[in-house]
Amino acid sequence: MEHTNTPVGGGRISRRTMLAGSGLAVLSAALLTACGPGGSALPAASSGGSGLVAKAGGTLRIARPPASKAETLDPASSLSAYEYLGALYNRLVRLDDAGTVQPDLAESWETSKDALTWTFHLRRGVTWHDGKPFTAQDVVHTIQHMLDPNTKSPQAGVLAPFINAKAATAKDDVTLVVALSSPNAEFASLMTGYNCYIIPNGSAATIGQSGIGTGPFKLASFTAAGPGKIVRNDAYFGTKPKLDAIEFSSIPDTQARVNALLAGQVDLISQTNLDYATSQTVMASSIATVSSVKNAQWYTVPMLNTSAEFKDKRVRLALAHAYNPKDVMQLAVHGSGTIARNNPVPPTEAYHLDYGLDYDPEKSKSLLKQAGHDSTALDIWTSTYDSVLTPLALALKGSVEGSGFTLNVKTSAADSYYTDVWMKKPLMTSYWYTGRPIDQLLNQIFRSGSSYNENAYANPAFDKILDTARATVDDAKRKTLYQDAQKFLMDDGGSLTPFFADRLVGLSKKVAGYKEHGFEFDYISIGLVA
Amino acid sequence: MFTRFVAPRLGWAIATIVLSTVLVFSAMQALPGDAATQILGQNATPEAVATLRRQLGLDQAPVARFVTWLGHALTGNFGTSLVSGQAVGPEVGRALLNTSFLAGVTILVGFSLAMVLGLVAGLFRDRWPDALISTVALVGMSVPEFIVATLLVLAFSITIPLFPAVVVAGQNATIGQLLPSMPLPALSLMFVAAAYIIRMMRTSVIDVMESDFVHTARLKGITTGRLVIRHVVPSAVLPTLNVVAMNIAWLIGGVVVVESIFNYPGMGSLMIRSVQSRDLPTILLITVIGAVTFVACNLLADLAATFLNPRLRYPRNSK
Amino acid sequence: MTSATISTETVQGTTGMIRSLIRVMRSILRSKSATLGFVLVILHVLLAVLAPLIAPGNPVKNNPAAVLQLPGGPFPLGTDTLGRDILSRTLYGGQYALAVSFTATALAVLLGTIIAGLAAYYGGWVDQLITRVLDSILAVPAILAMLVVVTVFGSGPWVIVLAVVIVYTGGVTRVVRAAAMDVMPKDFITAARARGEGVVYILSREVFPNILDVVLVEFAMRASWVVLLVSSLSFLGFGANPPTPDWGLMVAENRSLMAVVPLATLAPIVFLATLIVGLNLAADGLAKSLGIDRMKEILG
Amino acid sequence: MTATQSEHLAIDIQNLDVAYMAGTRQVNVLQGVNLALRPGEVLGLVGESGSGKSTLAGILLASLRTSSFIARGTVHVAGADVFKLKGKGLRDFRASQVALVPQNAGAALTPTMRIADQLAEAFRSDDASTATRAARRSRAIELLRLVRLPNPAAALDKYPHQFSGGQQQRIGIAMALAARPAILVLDEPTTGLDVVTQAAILDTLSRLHAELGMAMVLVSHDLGVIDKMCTHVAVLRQGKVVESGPTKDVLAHPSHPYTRGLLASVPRINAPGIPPSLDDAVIDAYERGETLPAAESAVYERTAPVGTPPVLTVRGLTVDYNRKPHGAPTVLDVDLDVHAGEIVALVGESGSGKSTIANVIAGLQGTKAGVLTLDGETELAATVPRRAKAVRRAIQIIFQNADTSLNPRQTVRDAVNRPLRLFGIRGSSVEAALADVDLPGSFAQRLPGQLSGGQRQRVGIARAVAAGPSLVLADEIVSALDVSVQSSILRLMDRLAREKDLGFLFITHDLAVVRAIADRVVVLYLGRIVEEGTVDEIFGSISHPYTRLLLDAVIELGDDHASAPAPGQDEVPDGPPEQGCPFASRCPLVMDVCRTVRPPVVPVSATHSIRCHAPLNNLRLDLAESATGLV
Repeated sequence: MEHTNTPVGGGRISRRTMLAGSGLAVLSAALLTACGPGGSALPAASSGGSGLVAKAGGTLRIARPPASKAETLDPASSLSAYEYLGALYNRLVRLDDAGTVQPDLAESWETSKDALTWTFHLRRGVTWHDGKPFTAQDVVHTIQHMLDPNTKSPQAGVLAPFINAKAATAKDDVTLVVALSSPNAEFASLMTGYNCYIIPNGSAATIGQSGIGTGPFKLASFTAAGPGKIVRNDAYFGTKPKLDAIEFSSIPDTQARVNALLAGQVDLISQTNLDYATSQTVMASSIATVSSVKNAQWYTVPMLNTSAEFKDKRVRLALAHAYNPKDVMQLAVHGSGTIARNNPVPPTEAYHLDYGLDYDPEKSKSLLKQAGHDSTALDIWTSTYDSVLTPLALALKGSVEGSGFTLNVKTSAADSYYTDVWMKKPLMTSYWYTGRPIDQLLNQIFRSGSSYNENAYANPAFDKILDTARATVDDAKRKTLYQDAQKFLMDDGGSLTPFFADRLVGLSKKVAGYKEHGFEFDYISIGLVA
Repeated sequence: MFTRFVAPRLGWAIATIVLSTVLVFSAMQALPGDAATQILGQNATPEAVATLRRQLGLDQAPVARFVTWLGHALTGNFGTSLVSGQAVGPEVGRALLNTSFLAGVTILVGFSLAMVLGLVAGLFRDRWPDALISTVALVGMSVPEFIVATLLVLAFSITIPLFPAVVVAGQNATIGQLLPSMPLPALSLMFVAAAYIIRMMRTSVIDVMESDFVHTARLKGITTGRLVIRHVVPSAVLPTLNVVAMNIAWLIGGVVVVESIFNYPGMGSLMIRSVQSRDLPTILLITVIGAVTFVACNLLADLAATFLNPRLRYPRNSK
Repeated sequence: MTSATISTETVQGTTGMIRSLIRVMRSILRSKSATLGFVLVILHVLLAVLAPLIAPGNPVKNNPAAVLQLPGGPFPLGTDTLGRDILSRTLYGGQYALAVSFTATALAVLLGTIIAGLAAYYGGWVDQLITRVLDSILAVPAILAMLVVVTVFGSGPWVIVLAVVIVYTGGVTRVVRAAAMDVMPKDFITAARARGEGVVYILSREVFPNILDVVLVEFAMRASWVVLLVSSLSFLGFGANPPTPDWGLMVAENRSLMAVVPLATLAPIVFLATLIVGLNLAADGLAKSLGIDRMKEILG
Repeated sequence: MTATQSEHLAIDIQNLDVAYMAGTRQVNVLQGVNLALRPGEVLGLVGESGSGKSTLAGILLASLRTSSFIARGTVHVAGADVFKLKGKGLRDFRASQVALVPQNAGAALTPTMRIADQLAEAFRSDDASTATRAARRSRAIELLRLVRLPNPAAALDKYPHQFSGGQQQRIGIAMALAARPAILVLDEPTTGLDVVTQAAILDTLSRLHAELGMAMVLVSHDLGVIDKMCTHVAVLRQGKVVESGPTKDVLAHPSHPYTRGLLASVPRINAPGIPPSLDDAVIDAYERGETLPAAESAVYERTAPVGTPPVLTVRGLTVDYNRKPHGAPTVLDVDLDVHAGEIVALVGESGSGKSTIANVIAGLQGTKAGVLTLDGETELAATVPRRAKAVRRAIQIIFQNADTSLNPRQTVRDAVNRPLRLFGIRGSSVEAALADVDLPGSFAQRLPGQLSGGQRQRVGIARAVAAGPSLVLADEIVSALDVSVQSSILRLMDRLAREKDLGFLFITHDLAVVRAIADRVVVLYLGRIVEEGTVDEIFGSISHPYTRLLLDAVIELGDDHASAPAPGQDEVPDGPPEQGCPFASRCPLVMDVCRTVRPPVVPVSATHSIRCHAPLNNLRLDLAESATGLV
């Protein structure tokens, strides 16, 4: 299975099910559950994973979803092997689960008043896996590599507007200075992206295979779309990981991954949001369980603003008011999530604004009337790409009945969904991982002309707010600006987001200390139960 | 022998293979998007696509591309994967090897068993052994593979953990690594394929049992054992060979369902991945292999029939 | 020959066909297994057609208030994850599978029969050519062909029909051609040729009536495969669009809800299985009562 | 008769009923059959198809068609009550006491086993003389020599299909003899073989009987064969033995009208004319104890038309299938005339190319050279599509096998009506056409399956005649029919020829039939004409050696059965020689010139010509015999 889109880059980790594969899921899951006790209680696990403490040592086996034959260990690449990155490399800074920026290779950083010049003070005594010392030059090289057009890094799109290849300079071995071409007070947070892992100076050409980083694990073996292994890095500067090693195997078919877990062949299924029913199956088993990552999945229904159907703001708003989110969330994910009120920023996010467009059939009807339709019939596209997309579409279809809207569900092959439907069909279901820095979220997905702008939303006024926000160094002021942006976006009918869903992760009962949020996976504390 | 059987058919065989690749190639041209768009995905800005297309040589005319491909293919060079940028030969070779291994086990164990069952069913026509075997065959024909495979996983790797549920070792797994996880996929394939072999064997056994020469032989007062082994089986096996051949072709040509259920690194999985990434060179090579197998299996079936059937082996010294 | 004669011939041709059909039907009733098979199939057809009358509820109506209900009360078989009545969906479920499968099979068999007839009639290089082209289609792994067709044209009933026709016509042609080849040398064909009859007359009046039995068996047999295939496809996300009630789709939708509402998966499976077994039995019995060797049919 | 007596009887069958159940009704295949046969005697079972004679033969090996069963009576063979035998007892009985020579050895020999193995299987396990492999081999060779199979040693390692029909039959006989059975059962052993081969095989059989002296049961529909081979005969009709006794008595003084009818209906080569056909009504009446006068009792002698115009003239016809790159043409330089109302017989063994010629005339087979002219004016285009409707109408075909000549899915009406409509024939109707062939109009509604063989053949004729042709190609149209039906069809042919001035090209291998119906005869060998003349001339005293061979090979009721072809003469070469006389390889009078030079056409009379190098005198019957010692 290839990533037809740059999944992680889009924050959408490809879980394409193959033509035959996808379906196969079918019975197995069914029958598997049949054998277990079952029951429809929601997963009890919290984002803290099983409360147990991990023992030192042991090897964890992780099953990975379909990967491209062309996948690489180069963090900047759109085809980077996501699971390896956090274990092999470090970034300058990382995000904690509250969405605030934390030190990593940079111990501290500051920005000038005009938010144009950033200075990072780097950690001392850090060595690469090959023993060489870590210096500011490495970071300079990394940034140049990231911005190099040939790298085709998704992060380049995020950074390019305000930074160029020459922007970063090493003041000394432990001091990095970045001069932005336009002010950005959120620069630090934008360096938390998982494409921003730091690679050794001059390694651009080789990093894809060598995987030499500063991280808690060293590369033992790696095959694209195949099995691989990493072992503990005893020279790691931070807390040493519990595990001796992690073995990765690539299992394209979702159901096969689940089977592997249930058969005790793997300990954890990464990047796989189990659908409600499968989670039931897993929980029914004696050796595996389910852990849920709160609000990790952002389910959204892009309305192509450039399309005849949605070029009128009132129609977009009408649709946003036409459905009952409670019903939709209940039907689509059995209530395991948080109603979003069409706000693309999750409530757990520090910059979240408690505002939204709520269910209001009358308002919807009148808006539609003003737009000049008594009723309108639309096709809503979906796919087996993600297990929630189709239920979501069906739930919406049902929920808008009686309003002015009639939705006809159309399915597309999973493999061509993000090439033939996404950004092409007026109305479709889509999803992202949450955990992006607010600035990246709003710029990447809603700014005019961004390559991820799936609503084709374009409003200079909105872009203006974002620019001002970036230029605003005062945190409090900046926060209100980003919140204004959210409100503006919603009132402009820029986003249709019914709910954020918890990600249901299947893992073995032998696993302890599992923690995950956004794009952050805790490789340090995860281990096997004593 | 060669001139009379192989040579003339070989020409047709090659024609058939080339024709099939033409069909697939032209069909692929109709696919929405191409390797470039698939690789770039959401980064597929027009410029990016254009550059990548040029890099991949996708900008030339289809016909030209096919001709060049054919030219190289004939010299054994099947090009490089549009996705991984590596020669497709080795990768497909691996997949073929793994698939053949699975197929081999299935054929050796399953098909021979099926023939015996078919023989028994035919000999005990319309009595309980026949009823039993035929029913099994009927079920085998009526139940989709994925149900069979899923049931097996449920039973023998999850409820009773006897065998692995999936193959965790990847493409380059050694036979040693594959062997432990072989039983379940092989069983699933046997169940489906055996059904037809059983039925074919049964039918032809019944035919032969009703033939004059079996009647005459019986009237010679020979024992049933000898009757079956010397007089019935040799003639009964002949038509069955074709069904066997078809099934072998099917086993090699990509048993997608079973392979994906067990995450088996074979042709089927590779095929799907390649179609989805529009990796034309890989697809074409897979097609070639599929076609070659199909043609070769039928050819071999004919030859085997020839070998087993004196009528063809020793043509009457006349027209 | 003049169009007038052609038309009268075809008329006569059909009367001949009808006569043979009656004969066939008689012979079927003589065979237990065939009768059982046909009863199953007819039953399924009736259920599918009468679903609107007998189904207790609306098969596509979501009901957030009654999600995943266990059997009982207004929902004899319970409800699915969107609160839809499983019994209603199952009863409606045959419509898509039956309609698509039978259209596809009919087309494949019709096309195959005509091609086969022409191949057998003209023989020589025409026959060679047809055989070769079909062989090359057969030589492409069926699943690959399917994949490509479905990826090219997307989902939807007609795409499935097309895919099936592409994948199965070759096989049908092989079989029917073999049967036609047996008839061609018969003296009554020679007589017709010597009279200077045209291809239309010879095929429609002399050949087809005599291979009708083979064609019928072929139809029943392929149908069983096609139903299987079509259901698998729509359960893989091609073919039926949700919320269309369709067995394959239902299995896909409710695959892992066994623990919660087992019947949501079991009911469609049982319906599907009985239909396929029915078709298989019908084909078997038909073949037996017509004295056709069904396995050899598969070979062609 | 008591069990003790049955001890020293080879076969002792007492009031035997064999039946099968049709629903709840019991249908008797055999009824009240009583037969006894002493060791060394030869019993002939004669009867027409469906008379139960083959069932009876099977009984002797304790073999019944599944679904049929012994309803009454006992069967003792070689002292054993065969239907009491089970398992090993039955196997030993079959392995030692009684052996069967099946009708079609081609199908009866296992295709996948070498001759040696099949023979070895048949040896008795208790027989010390075949204990060792070497011994078995030599015994096998001995057997094959016994049945006069050429080159026995080599034959052992061959497979059945590598032999000609006649040779396969010989092997079948050898296999039956392998166990030195007390009783040999032969089921139509020579049906489907050419006359010459048949004669040779029968000759071998009677020699074998003389040497080994086992009891034999010979099933045949051919009274000539019975007369030649059997000491005793039993005549079967509808499952009953209507008459039995010593062959000479029964054939000389038949007491039952069926036997009489049967004997009367056999055409003879030494007596011209169409014999009366057997009238079932008379026999059924006799069975009921009444008497009816036979419809036709006299032999009918046909007279050839004189001075009628030619409907077909063939000149220099040559056909080459190009099977072999440089083989001689299948048909070479054939000239042929058929006049209105004339019946011309084209005679030859299988492979003589007679059907090829018919196909060419019908436009179904291309030619290499030659001119075909219809009604003396229109030259025939090579193939049907290029022939005018009128031409296609003028030439019609009647086929040998009535079963395949009619479309089983079409009613008689459809079949007969088609030519009427296609050729737009006015003033005729299906009923009229059926009336022409003595079938009631009511038959129009029937499907072929609902007709008897004879009736089907009549419909076939009706379909041909309905088109109002001037020439009819009749390909072996009576050879598949029972002799009783034969003559009625022959009479029909004659009547149509006279009333409708139809020219018939009558293709056949059966000389007796030729004698009965033909006006002129063309003898064909390997696609070359060897002799032609009026029927009397062909059957007269001067003949081509090949014609002579055919005539001698015919086994005629009541002749001395002395002559038989010399060993090897029954083997037809695979194809015509590149040069010289096609018959050279088998000709008793062969000279060196025959192998190199094409024989000249020697006119014997204005109408009679022979193609042979030998001087006419050597071809005269009396001289020829002394010269060649064919006796």
